[in-house]
Amino acid sequence: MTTETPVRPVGAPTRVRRRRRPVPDWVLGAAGAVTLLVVWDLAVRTGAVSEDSLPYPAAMLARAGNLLVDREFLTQTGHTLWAWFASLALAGAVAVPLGLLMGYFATLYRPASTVVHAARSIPSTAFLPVAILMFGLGFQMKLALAIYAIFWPILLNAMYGVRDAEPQMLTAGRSMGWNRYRLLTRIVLPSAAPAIATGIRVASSIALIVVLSTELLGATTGIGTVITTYQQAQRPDFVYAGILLTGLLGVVVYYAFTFAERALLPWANAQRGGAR
Amino acid sequence: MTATIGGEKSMTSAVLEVAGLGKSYRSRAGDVPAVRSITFDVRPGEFVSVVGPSGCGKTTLMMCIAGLLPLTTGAVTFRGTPLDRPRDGVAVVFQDYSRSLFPWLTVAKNVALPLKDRKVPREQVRSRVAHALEMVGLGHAADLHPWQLSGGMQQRVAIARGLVVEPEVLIMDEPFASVDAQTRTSLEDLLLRIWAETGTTVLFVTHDIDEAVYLSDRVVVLSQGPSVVVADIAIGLERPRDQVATKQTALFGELRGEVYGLVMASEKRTSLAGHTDQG
Amino acid sequence: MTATIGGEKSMTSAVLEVAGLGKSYRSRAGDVPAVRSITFDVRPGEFVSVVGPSGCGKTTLMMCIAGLLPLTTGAVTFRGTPLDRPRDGVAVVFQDYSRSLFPWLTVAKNVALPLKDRKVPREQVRSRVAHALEMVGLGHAADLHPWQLSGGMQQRVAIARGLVVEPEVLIMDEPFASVDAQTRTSLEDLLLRIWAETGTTVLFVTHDIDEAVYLSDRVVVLSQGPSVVVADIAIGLERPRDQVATKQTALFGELRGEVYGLVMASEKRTSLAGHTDQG
Amino acid sequence: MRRVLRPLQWVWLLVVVLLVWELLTRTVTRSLFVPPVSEILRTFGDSWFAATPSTLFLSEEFRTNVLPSIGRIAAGYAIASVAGICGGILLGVWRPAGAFFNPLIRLGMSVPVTALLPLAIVVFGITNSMNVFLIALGCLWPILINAYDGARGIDGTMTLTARSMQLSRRRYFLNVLLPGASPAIVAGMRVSVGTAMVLMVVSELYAATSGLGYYLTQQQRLFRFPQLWSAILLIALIGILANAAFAALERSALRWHHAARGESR
Amino acid sequence: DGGTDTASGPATIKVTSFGCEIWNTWAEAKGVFAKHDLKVELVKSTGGSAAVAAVLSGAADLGYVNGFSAINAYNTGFPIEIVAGANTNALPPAKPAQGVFVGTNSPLKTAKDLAGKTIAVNELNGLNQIVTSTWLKQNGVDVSGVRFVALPFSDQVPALLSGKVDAAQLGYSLLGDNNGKVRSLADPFATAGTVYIATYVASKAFVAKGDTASRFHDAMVETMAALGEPANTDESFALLSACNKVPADVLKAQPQNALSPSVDLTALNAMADQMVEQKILPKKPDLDAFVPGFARS
Ligand SMILES: Nc1ncnc2c1ncn2[C@@H]1O[C@H](COP(=O)(O)OP(=O)(O)OP(=O)(O)O)[C@@H](O)[C@H]1O
Ligand SMILES: Nc1ncnc2c1ncn2[C@@H]1O[C@H](COP(=O)(O)OP(=O)(O)OP(=O)(O)O)[C@@H](O)[C@H]1O
Ligand SMILES: O=C([O-])O
Ligand SMILES: [Mg+2]
Ligand SMILES: [Mg+2]
Repeated sequence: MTTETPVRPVGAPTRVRRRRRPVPDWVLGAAGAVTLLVVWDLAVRTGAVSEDSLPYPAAMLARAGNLLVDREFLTQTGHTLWAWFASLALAGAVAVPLGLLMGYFATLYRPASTVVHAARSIPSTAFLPVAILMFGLGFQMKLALAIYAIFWPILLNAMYGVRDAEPQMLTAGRSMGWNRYRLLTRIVLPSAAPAIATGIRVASSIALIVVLSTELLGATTGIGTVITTYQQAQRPDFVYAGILLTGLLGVVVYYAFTFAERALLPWANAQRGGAR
Repeated sequence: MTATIGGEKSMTSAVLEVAGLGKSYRSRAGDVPAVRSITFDVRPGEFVSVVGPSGCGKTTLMMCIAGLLPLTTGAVTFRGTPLDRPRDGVAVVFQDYSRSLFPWLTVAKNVALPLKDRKVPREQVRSRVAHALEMVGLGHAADLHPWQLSGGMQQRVAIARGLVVEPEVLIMDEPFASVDAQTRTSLEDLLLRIWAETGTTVLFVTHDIDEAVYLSDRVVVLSQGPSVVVADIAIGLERPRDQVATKQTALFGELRGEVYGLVMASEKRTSLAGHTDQG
Repeated sequence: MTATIGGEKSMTSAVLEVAGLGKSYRSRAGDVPAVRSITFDVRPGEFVSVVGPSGCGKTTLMMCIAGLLPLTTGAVTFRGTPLDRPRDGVAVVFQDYSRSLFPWLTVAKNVALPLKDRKVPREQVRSRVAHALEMVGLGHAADLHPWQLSGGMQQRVAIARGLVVEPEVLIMDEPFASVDAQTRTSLEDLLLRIWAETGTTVLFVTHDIDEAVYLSDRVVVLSQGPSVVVADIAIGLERPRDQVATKQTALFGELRGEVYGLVMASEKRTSLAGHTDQG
Repeated sequence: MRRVLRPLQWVWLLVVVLLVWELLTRTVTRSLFVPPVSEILRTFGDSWFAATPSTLFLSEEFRTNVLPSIGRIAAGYAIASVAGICGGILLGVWRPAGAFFNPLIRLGMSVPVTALLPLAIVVFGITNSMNVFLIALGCLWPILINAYDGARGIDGTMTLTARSMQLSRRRYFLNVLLPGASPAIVAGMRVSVGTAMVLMVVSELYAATSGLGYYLTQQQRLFRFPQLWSAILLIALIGILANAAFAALERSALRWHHAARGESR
Repeated sequence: DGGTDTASGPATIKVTSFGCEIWNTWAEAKGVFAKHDLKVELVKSTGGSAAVAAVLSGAADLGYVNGFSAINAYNTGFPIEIVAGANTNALPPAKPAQGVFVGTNSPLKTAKDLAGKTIAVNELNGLNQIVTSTWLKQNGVDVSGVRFVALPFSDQVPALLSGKVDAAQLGYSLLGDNNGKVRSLADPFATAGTVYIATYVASKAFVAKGDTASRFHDAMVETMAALGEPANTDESFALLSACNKVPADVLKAQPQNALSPSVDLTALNAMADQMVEQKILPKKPDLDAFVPGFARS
């Protein structure tokens, strides 16, 4: 290391320098997307896949445009997002403080991790049949399954985040005469924050996928139901337009979280995260 | 050149007295002694270095002196009162800057931390932080985060955090071990300048014998662990010191050789024999 | 004491010739020159150190010489042939042992790695690895993993890995910067011993002027980056050298002062002025 | 005494939770949908096990529904692992390819695999391949992304070291890239164990004639709640076993990683 | 929740729905519900067991449930009653509304050809599987060798056309525009006697409380009678078309199931017998308490 050469954040990719000026990433990415569409088009055109099951990409894109200005579709998107947001908020509000407690108090950590690992081993979908019977096909059922699916990752990340707090920092805090409460709020919480954020980011993707899956498998509102409706109407162009838009929604959510994390927790990149 | 073997006790005007300090760690296998019995004292405004073989208990000793670890035997007194928990007049700077600064706080906020619970008026906090940063030459970096700084700059922030409470005693545990040789040279001179300016007492742990001799009024040499004091050597080099001129003097060479010999002798195995720590 | 400013070219028996080496990095803002024009050569069996201000391009220079980076201008020749890619007779030891050893391989396997694609018979691989480990005093640690070793031991493994290919030139980029002062002293002496035993040519980058003077036959001083050679200083200290005796000689002090002066002068800003990197 | 108490430290809360469940379902809230634990356990024994040594004490139900599910998970997971590891490392070290596929991968991960059930049925029919495909597709993304990050995160000094040693491509892949990326890869594979379980169930809810998901649906249609819960319990046990096996594998295979990071466990 | 007779205004009840049931559309548009002092709120549900759950959990007052699921739930011990019948199978001489479909060019011709084949149904052990199994048995086919596969109705024809299943049992109305690509081997419902394809169930508590349940039954009787009038056919299909967006003439061309608002206990018992025979029920339950007096025919 050099005297005053800035420290490279841990984990930042070290780029291999090349002689030629590289093609920008976004150009390559766009080329990738276009290539997929072309291959897809050819697959349908040559009859490799029947048009009844897979539409032409052009048709799908056109339908995606229609859906984006379709009031019904937007309303259902609202339902999906509301269930997603509510599950995230509720699970986060309970799992984060609980995880902090369980990580901070060694006596709680052991018995609680057994319960958590047992509970998280049950895929939330296994509860779908029971959940439908217990909560019906509406909002509650979606919420229950999504919360079940994301509660554990958030909890575990909060637990691990607390336990990964740097002992040297705690010593530094103690040298300034801080008590347990101050150590918790001033050191443990901020050092766990990146891990918690990772947990919530991961959970946000899981929640969206679970909500959409319950909609596809039975729930009565949301984007998923629009897709099943078009499925029943034998309109694969709309079906795949819907799938494309849900995928894009997921991408948007992912980047929104990544962006928020960078803005709110700028040190997370410099520090080793607690992601698992 | 005066060397008092065993570190005999002298004046009563000591700011810090370490008397028969012993420390064992508890482990499954039983108690493991890290420090056997250490006695020495530090007079106000003195710059004292502690050197000794690797693993001999220097860090343990510093933690005990700072009130961060309970002693097994003996006592540490700070201006006459026992030091059994962290005290206001004592500040600590740790070796690993990347682990002792808080990455979520700016440089200025890191430095302001020790003032937080002391009811210092906000305006005064600001000026003291600014002054501490000025002293270490980081006035311009107040609003950056630690991870935006180089290693040397981060260690200077840690020093500023130690200075901001205007401590009577500044304890530094191998503060320059993780920075490169050139940066270390600058930090050494910076530290000497600040020490001269503030009149703070400094207790300094290092592996580097040149560094210990160059900086100190006295060098305390510890034995292989569980450690005792092997020698307490007064460093009669003139001040202000200079990286080239001081190190070219014959006295420097002699003192350096003496400490080197004591450390090597107290080290039963050389570090080349190598110990492994598995798992 | 002989100092030839500008590093003038001498005998043709050089094992390594660096002629007008220049290197610019491409970046978004345009080309950034790191090394302007460097000329020097290294004779067989010589121990040459390169020192210079931080960021002046020492690492860049070493990478170019090792054939790991393409040059922008100039040429490097190794025994008369251009060195434009890694060659068999040249081995490199990097500064950060924790990053250049593979933690998933045992010590022996780490050391054996460079022999792997060279069609060396298995029996010979085993004996050469054993010999290399013996040389660095780690014969007993063959089956341990790097993370079971202390820092100094890890760096010795890296040196053994450099030696196992029996290189004509061993390039070392600040190999001892990450180990503590005491371990460094031992490693320096170990390196000198091996160098004397094997007759390998060593090209050694360091920040530590004492180290450069203590180890070398010649010290090449670079200017602030984009760098040129400021001075090429012959180190006339007697061999074998000794950590205490050699460093107590007047010549050592003079040479040390001279190199120190050159480095400081070539450094436009002191390292305390500090630059920051945001984002 | 210590030896008895140590495991207790870990499990007492789980036992308390189950007891509370038992008490609540027996007294306060006799839910139609949630039977007492004791009843679930009794049904669990009856449903999955039999007194026939010739079938390894597994019931007919176990052999027709559980074994196929486990087979599908294993196959899907194996395919995802091989494709994800190779693909991820390739994309990680070959920057243009990484950039080329990046948007597609982001989109792919965000599409709920459930939505592709109809397409899978059309392509693969009502076959094991259909379930395996969906499981493999769902598990692919975490492994691929992690292998990609792992390969890109390999220390520059290691890469340079390898280059200076003139390692062959094959050796570079096997001795540097693969082990270097393995902590990240294993993290991805671990996440995928959960995903595989989720998709095993989902892909068997429709268009299957055997499997645990199929069994769950059947029991739901017939309002057989003890059976339904005993299937959920079995799925949980499979999940716990898979996770435990993984943790053990990780502990031995990645010992260097944890030790190098100075972790105690 | 729901089913409360407020002093002013009609009782609001929540009724589960699959989508657009022609009688709901008609009763709403023609004010039949209002006439019986009811305000109906439709709650979507996709399956029989879910509708039963909705009724039991109070998410709905009336569940639209196929007859077999209803019997099954009753047999499980759930406190439910059938308050109205809905559609029953179209028996000869009416045009068959259901079929066991194969591709137009399929070599399969008769029930016998289905031995050992794969047949798609919408749910396992559901109505369609039970009826199809009974039909296969009647034709001497060993049902244990037939593979039934649950597929959503929408996926059945694509699966059939791409050869992933050999046959699919569904209603003509669910074929979409694939009428020309498939042919029916037979209507398995034609020989099944009267089968309650759907019924409305309510919790015992709901039936016991006031007369809302019986008023709903009456509204169904009146509505279904009106729908039976040939004079109303055009109008009813126009209304349905507005709901499900399928052109009215397409709807009209599709064979329809019969409507039976009152429950024939004999037919219900015959259904239970089939379930016992197919080992879905261990033994036949006593169905007497299952249908309150006002709902019987
Ligand atoms: N990959 C790179 N891309 C762009 N610039 C670079 C790159 N590597 C180094 N540089 C720049 O080139 C100059 C020389 O860097 P180099 O690492 O060679 O210096 P150095 O003398 O080894 O420094 P130190 O003493 O700190 O090790 C520096 O200004 C550095 O910022
Ligand atoms: N928390 C602990 N529990 C048990 N033993 C410990 C603990 N901390 C340190 N030790 C042991 O106590 C002895 C002294 O350790 P200490 O870190 O104080 O030495 P040191 O002189 O600071 O070493 P170094 O020069 O490597 O910094 C060592 O043998 C060490 O293994
Ligand atoms: O096991 C999981 O819940 O991911
Ligand atoms: Mg220490
Ligand atoms: Mg360098």
